[in-house]
Amino acid sequence: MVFDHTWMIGGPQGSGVDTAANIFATVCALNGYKIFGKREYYSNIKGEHSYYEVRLSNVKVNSTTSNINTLVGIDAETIIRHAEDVVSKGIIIFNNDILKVKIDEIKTMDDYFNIRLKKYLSNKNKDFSVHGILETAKDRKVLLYPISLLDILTKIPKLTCRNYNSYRLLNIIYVSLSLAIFNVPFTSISDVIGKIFYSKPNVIKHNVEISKLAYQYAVDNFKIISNLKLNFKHDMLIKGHESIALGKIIAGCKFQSYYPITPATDECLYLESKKFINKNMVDEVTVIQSEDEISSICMAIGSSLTGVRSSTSTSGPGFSLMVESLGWAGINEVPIVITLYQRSGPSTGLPTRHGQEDLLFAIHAGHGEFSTIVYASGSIEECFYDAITCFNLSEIYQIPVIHMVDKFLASSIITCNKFDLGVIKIMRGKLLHDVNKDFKYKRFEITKDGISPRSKLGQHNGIFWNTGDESDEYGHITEDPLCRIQMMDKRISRLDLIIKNIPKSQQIVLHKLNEYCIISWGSTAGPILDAIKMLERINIKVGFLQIKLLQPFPTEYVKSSLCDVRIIIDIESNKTCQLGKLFKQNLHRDIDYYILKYTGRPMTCTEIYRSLKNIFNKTATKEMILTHGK
Amino acid sequence: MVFDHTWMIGGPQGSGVDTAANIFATVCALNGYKIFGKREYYSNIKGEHSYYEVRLSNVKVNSTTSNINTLVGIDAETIIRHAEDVVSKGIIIFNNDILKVKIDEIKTMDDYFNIRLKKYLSNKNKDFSVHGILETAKDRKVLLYPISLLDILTKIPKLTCRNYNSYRLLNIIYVSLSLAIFNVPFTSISDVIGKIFYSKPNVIKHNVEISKLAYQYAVDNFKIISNLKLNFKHDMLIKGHESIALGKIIAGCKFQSYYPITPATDECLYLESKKFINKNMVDEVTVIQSEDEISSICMAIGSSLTGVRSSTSTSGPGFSLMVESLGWAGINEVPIVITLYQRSGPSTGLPTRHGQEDLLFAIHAGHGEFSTIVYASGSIEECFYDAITCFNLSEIYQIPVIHMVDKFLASSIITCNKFDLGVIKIMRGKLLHDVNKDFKYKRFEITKDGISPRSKLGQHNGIFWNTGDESDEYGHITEDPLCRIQMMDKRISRLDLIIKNIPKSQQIVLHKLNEYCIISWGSTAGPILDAIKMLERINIKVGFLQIKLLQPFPTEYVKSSLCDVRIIIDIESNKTCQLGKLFKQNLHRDIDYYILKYTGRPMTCTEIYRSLKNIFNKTATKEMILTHGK
Amino acid sequence: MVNNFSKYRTNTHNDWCAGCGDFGILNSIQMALYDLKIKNHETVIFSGIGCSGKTPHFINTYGIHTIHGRVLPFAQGAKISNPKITVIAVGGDGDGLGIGAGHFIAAGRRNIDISYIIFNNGVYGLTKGQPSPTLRRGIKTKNSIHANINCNIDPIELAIVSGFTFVARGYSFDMKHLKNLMISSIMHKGLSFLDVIQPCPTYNDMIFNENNTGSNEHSSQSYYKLEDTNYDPVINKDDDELTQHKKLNKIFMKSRELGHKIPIGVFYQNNIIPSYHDRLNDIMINYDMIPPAFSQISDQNNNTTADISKLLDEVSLK
Amino acid sequence: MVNNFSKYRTNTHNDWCAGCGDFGILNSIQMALYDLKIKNHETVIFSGIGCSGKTPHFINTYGIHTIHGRVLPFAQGAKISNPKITVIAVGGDGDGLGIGAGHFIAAGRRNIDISYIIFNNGVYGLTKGQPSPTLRRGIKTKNSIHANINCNIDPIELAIVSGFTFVARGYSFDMKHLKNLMISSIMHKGLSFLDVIQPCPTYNDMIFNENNTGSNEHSSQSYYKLEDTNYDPVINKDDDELTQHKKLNKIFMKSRELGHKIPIGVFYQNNIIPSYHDRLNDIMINYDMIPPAFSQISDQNNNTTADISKLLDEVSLK
Ligand SMILES: Cc1ncc(C[n+]2csc(CCOP(=O)(O)OP(=O)(O)O)c2C)c(N)n1
Ligand SMILES: Cc1ncc(C[n+]2csc(CCOP(=O)(O)OP(=O)(O)O)c2C)c(N)n1
Ligand code: SF4
Ligand code: SF4
Ligand SMILES: [Mg+2]
Ligand SMILES: [Mg+2]
Repeated sequence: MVFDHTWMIGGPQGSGVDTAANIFATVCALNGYKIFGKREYYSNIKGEHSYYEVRLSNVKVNSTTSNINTLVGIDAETIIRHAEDVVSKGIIIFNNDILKVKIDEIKTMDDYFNIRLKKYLSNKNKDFSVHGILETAKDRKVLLYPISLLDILTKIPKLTCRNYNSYRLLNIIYVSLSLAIFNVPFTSISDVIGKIFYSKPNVIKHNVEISKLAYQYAVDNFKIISNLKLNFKHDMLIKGHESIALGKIIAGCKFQSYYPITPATDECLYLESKKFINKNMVDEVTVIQSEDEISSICMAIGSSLTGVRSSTSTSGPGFSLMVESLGWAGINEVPIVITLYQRSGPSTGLPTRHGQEDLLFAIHAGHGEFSTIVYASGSIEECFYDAITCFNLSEIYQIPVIHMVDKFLASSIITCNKFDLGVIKIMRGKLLHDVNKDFKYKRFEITKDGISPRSKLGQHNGIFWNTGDESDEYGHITEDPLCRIQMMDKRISRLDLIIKNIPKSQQIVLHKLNEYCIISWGSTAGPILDAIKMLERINIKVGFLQIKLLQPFPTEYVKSSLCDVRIIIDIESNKTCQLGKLFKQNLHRDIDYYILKYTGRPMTCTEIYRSLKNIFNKTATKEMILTHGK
Repeated sequence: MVFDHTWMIGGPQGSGVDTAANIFATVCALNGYKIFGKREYYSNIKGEHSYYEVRLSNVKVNSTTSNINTLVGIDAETIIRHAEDVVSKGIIIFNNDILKVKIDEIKTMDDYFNIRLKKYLSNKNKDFSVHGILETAKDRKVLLYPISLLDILTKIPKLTCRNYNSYRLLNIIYVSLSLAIFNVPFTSISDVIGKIFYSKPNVIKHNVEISKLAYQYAVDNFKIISNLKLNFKHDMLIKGHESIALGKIIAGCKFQSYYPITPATDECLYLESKKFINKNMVDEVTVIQSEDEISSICMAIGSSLTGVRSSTSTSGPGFSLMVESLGWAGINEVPIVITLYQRSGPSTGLPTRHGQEDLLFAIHAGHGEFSTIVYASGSIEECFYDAITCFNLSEIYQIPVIHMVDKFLASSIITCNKFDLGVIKIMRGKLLHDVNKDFKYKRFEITKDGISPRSKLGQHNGIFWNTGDESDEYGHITEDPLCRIQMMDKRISRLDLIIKNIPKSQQIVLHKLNEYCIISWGSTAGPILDAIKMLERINIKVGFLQIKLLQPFPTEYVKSSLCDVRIIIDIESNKTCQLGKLFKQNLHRDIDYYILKYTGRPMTCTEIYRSLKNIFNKTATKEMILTHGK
Repeated sequence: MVNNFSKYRTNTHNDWCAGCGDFGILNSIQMALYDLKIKNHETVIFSGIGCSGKTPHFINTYGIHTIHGRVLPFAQGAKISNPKITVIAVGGDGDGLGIGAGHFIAAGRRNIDISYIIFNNGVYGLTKGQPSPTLRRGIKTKNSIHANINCNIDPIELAIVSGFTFVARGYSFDMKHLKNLMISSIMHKGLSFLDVIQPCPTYNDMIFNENNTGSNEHSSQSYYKLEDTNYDPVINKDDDELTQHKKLNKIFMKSRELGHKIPIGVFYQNNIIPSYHDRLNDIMINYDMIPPAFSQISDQNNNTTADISKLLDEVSLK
Repeated sequence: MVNNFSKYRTNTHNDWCAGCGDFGILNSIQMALYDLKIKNHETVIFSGIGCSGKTPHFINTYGIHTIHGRVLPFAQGAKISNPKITVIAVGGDGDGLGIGAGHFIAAGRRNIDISYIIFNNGVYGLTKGQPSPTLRRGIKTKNSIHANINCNIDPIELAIVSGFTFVARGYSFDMKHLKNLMISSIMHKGLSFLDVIQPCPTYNDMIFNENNTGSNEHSSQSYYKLEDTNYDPVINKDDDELTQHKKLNKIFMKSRELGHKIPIGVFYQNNIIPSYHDRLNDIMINYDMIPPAFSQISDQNNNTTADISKLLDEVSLK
């Protein structure tokens, strides 16, 4: 039997929601659950509503659902916003204090939300109050677990460490209460607390004490949800931004420049803080915080010219600033990897929210015509391997690579197998480690395959010139029209080479094929895969083609894969069906249905499942716009 | 009978090639010839080869050909580079001094060119020398008109104005020689000289004297080419950048920011230098040279917020820097016009050369999804009217408009009718001149047509907020998912409105329809139209659909226009068939032939004519790459 | 006093952290507007991106929250086009002196009549506390992995070198003083710069720590007021070249003063350098009379009012 | 002398205008490289866009002609990655102080061991003579419609304020002097700045006109050499804080000196502020020993040499 339980904790930004969820997820993973977790937060430092969903299962899960099984509210706002999503027989854990809170007085709630809520409650004949909300939940057979924080807090021995943020207390309490109802052994909680605060023994002690009190409180007062004894042994519990960073390290990336921007910063800080081993020496990535994103990409290019694998990470606004320099890298055939963490645009948009809105921009970024690779990862695990692939492609084809990821991937967490380092190769293409001194070296030599041997700054006999102008084989400026054609052809021709040479499995993941087939790209693969599984349970089969190589577009391979497919369904987190456009451009074939979402919240498998079911039931419209999420 | 004569003058940058050609064109135009002129030059201030073609005809011409009828070489390099293109019975005018010049010693010649030239000459069994080149010309029955500059110069009375650049002397001499063989009255030459140097009487006197000497020299020594007496009365002889500037002035553009960049600067300097009349007051455009293109667009946006029609002009590299701010204008529904003078990319590319390489970039410019209009002009006349259209569209739809022009349009010259000011309307859409104080003004009010009344900074009762974040109707930040959908829908929905409301004739110019039909955009329309006329003369008929509105794409209108078309031929000045991609994306229909050019030199009608003929003769390949031009 | 300036407030929820210095700056702006009796609709607050960037949403005037680092170009475009509006530009130190530093210098060269306020907290607040260009080398902020590797730049010096004609420093918790600086800066005809020391309790509370008092009240003791000394920041119309030069040398020295107390107040005010408005008016015939925003461009029939006949003559063949 | 440094020359045709000051700078660079006996392949010349931007194509070392305004970021990325190469960055005044001004300031804060040379001609040469940020207000260059509307910034002052640790000015036609400045700037461990007055006969020959001589020879009389005076530009390791401060005040005053003769030579040299290299080495364990360009990333079987087992432990469930 499939166990599938979504636990959500919410509270104001800065109240430790993140830490709580991490403890919860780690403890559950240690106890054998498969995990998928996801974080949502405002563009704010302290006070706005944030929440974290952790989905537990005994089968692999790759997304969140639209439902909550256990809702934990650090504050009233969490209950107000999310109670509606708690399923029948689900649980709401809250401090009974919040019954006093007046919704109108919560400054962080959007007017829009309040208006909708009022309507919702009045339709149900309930008060516009926390009480009214909890009543509707109760009507739906949701179990209410009010707690008396005071009761627990008064039992806590005098605070041992001064200045200890009291919110942090609350999150430990809530997470311990929750874990108790999952019947996990207390030792696994105290172990994780010990691991997280390993450098602060006082904090550990204190937290463990509190945790124990809360755990006991739950054992005494609440019913147990799950008695599952799971024997899975997961290797890792990892977040997307960590996965990418680890991929970069393995790939041999030695230089990363960046300018702070959500959600790319986390990866950079990770890289900056980690030391690892290279030939028995402690090694690090040189991470440079630059003055802006223009500088970030230019520094990365400068670094690459010295033969270093270099990279920069950013999101939309930063990428917008990089496109001029991207063209320079293009014309000079410089390998660099730009990790593009998409978020909701346009402009500043919803800066801490998810989106897949930059595909066509990435493909066409920069004036003039030059080659780039645009490559998209669909899961946290893929992020690791793809980061390495991106560096290899970049050096083999001497081409900038844009690695498309997004906020959803960056800040989600998943249990998975240990990365398989055995399959990884470092392919440096035509990088020269020494240069034949008998020939005058030509950086842009015309060769049969259109790719020239690559020297690097500082190398003996390998002197070259680069310029943003059109150039001759040495890299000196030329305006000769026929040389121009030669050089343009040389640069653009590698797109064909790429399609020809990249293993098909790296171009597309052909999850399934069927008369009805989904096409998608990037992180939306997660909820799609889960939705497909849900459909299988009701005996509906649907195919899924996840396109990873988006530029150059693997037209022939897609075409041949889809030749027997009758209905094509494009699923993307954007409004303008960007993959759909690319598909139509290359296949000259229309798309039958679109499932789109652009609220800044990732799709849930539930939403996709329902939309797909509508397609099969012939109740679907051509475009289905998803809205779930707070 | 059609008279069609291409006169070309060439010489080092800084030698007055431009002035000479302007005098030549003006005098010929005054004598009734229809003119099309085009300038080519290196990215250099002094010394590199530049040339100017002026095509004269008795019917309208919109492009240059691949042939030269009269070649005038201020220096040897001009002869070396262009003699090959002079037609049988054409003329080469040169100073006999140049016979002494050794080709290998000309530093400004590309190695590539020399290698090709050597091969060409040795194939013809000629010396690699000016002499050898002239011999091959002679073999082709080209008439050689060597002159003795010394003979003419010695006749010149003592120079009256000191420091007078001697090159300027040469160009006056060459242009006067040329005009003499066209049998134009000398008075029309002296009139034009008088007009050009109107502020410097000494210079006029001196130039007229020299001109007279040269004129007489030609009358004495050369045969007359044309005795045409043409009665056309052209209204104007105008360049593309002037046409756009005048359009902006008429449109009421009052603010233009820019950062110097070829080929956009000329328009800005024109705007800055001109004064005109508004309500009997001398009026001007406020033109600001900013510190970079980011600042240019931001200043233009800031200006627009005050209710001013504002604009910035740039080319590829500058536009690349603007895309982040473009998104801000998009999300805030700010009307601005960006005039994008395309040139050859990528990166710095061929910065003084032509290209149509920025279409897909312009359409997808900027992260996230927002609406823009991308509008392309196909001729110098269109530039004027379209500039005005762009401002109207921008204000009506509260949307940034990218007006695509290019180097070819910017620096070409044409004879045409006076602009028809009667057809012009200034449409400001929902701009408010006063605001009803009884309602709280909402800048982003949800309205039926998706467009909100627009206040402006400083206006009473019209206070609003703007932010790059997603916002509510007032313009305050919101992260509410449903409000987000409303706002995204509002902004994107206007693309449909635009397609619905813009007159079809402003979307597409349906020049002709036929079983074989060309699609194209922008300035390539000129040589296409001329090529079609040439084909008509041999009884081949081909249709031509010039797409002006490229974003939003007028899919239905294009589709219905082409429904009976069997063969579609895409003609563009780029390598990657950008319009073709757009076409396929929207029509799901393949393109049969591509005629492309990406040498930085505009297409000639001759090249297109030949390629089209090949299509009809079934000797064409799917992609034909054009190469003409030095 | 609380309600005096309520007409400059909006109902928008303010989500800055408790104790953030930004509150003091916000209040000072509102108080200055109130004191100056500037009409709401004739004022525009432009901002960059960052915690500080949210400021305009809390002020009941036109409010333009732009993009990261570009607040000055936006503000200048608006002010040139409509010289009648009072333009205040605000933003973070990262915004103005990191990504936006190029615009800072260019703005100085123009001297457009705008007041620019930098919320100087030494960190990139909204992206969680990375060092900003004003943070001194060697200082480790709360959220960073190691001590700051870059040297800082001094906004006051940079502003003077760039050509700002009014340069002052304030402290966000000394609101009365700050308000007065704002009033002077708004009154000044030309480009004003206000460097406001703004503690960020979340990521960079070093200003408090320096005195180890932990309280805002006391930390204002780390400052002294220039106006309480006999320092003369003003360069006057009647100062000859040599006097100007000498004064400027002193001003520079002041901006680089050593010592445990930080000077706040006006460092520099130049009344000689003409504003951009005057300069434009020198080269344009009617800029002052009909600046862009006041030009009428069409008549009631939507016909253009521009008359280009003279320009058409130039390209006409006659 | 002509042939001494020919090994630093390429055959690329140089298309600068006759009489352009750029020639003097180009020659000085080549002479300096020759004098320093720096190996061709261990030198990289980075450049921006402009007439000046073409420089690397004429020098037989690695030459990276980047994009407009970004020469410093490119150069810094390369130098951080391979500290062994000698990095010279060159570019126009528009390039470095207009569009690139933000990078100029940021580079100063880092103090990476690079020599940066600005070809200061007061105009945007390659786009035909628009005023650049160093052109004084009121000056009308040959190709402009009206006198320059913006004030200029002084590169020397800006460099000092930004944190450059070696700041000097040269004159393009005094090549011997300029060569020596270049040698010192290359030898200096840290970020050097050379402001080179570079007449542009085509668009801005004011430097000649000022003396009304019309000849290069004579115009060098408008300059005097700081080393010929008793001016002390150096801040030494053993200078205490107060001495440093006093010296810096004098240096500032020198950079702002009034007078008819323009000082050339070294304005400022700071031997105390650590280079970025040293700073990186402080926070990274082996930066000096294995900087990025010398890290081996794979073995002969193309396997990675990075060992992330400790990092994997952190995310492992055990
Ligand atoms: C182009 C771009 N890059 C990066 C960001 C991300 N970003 C948002 S706020 C911020 C820094 C804000 O720091 P500061 O300007 O000092 O303002 P504060 O938050 O401290 O008030 C950054 C880098 C962005 N919005 N745009
Ligand atoms: C982003 C961008 N904007 C504009 C240009 C056009 N451009 C080419 S050279 C140049 C100015 C060069 O002036 P400067 O840097 O002073 O160099 P100089 O030619 O005087 O040596 C400009 C603006 C460009 N290449 N890139
Ligand atoms: S992070 Fe700092 S600057 Fe931002 S609101 Fe909080 S205290 Fe203020
Ligand atoms: S334009 Fe000026 S800077 Fe450029 S090459 Fe000519 S003289 Fe030199
Ligand atoms: Mg800050
Ligand atoms: Mg310059």
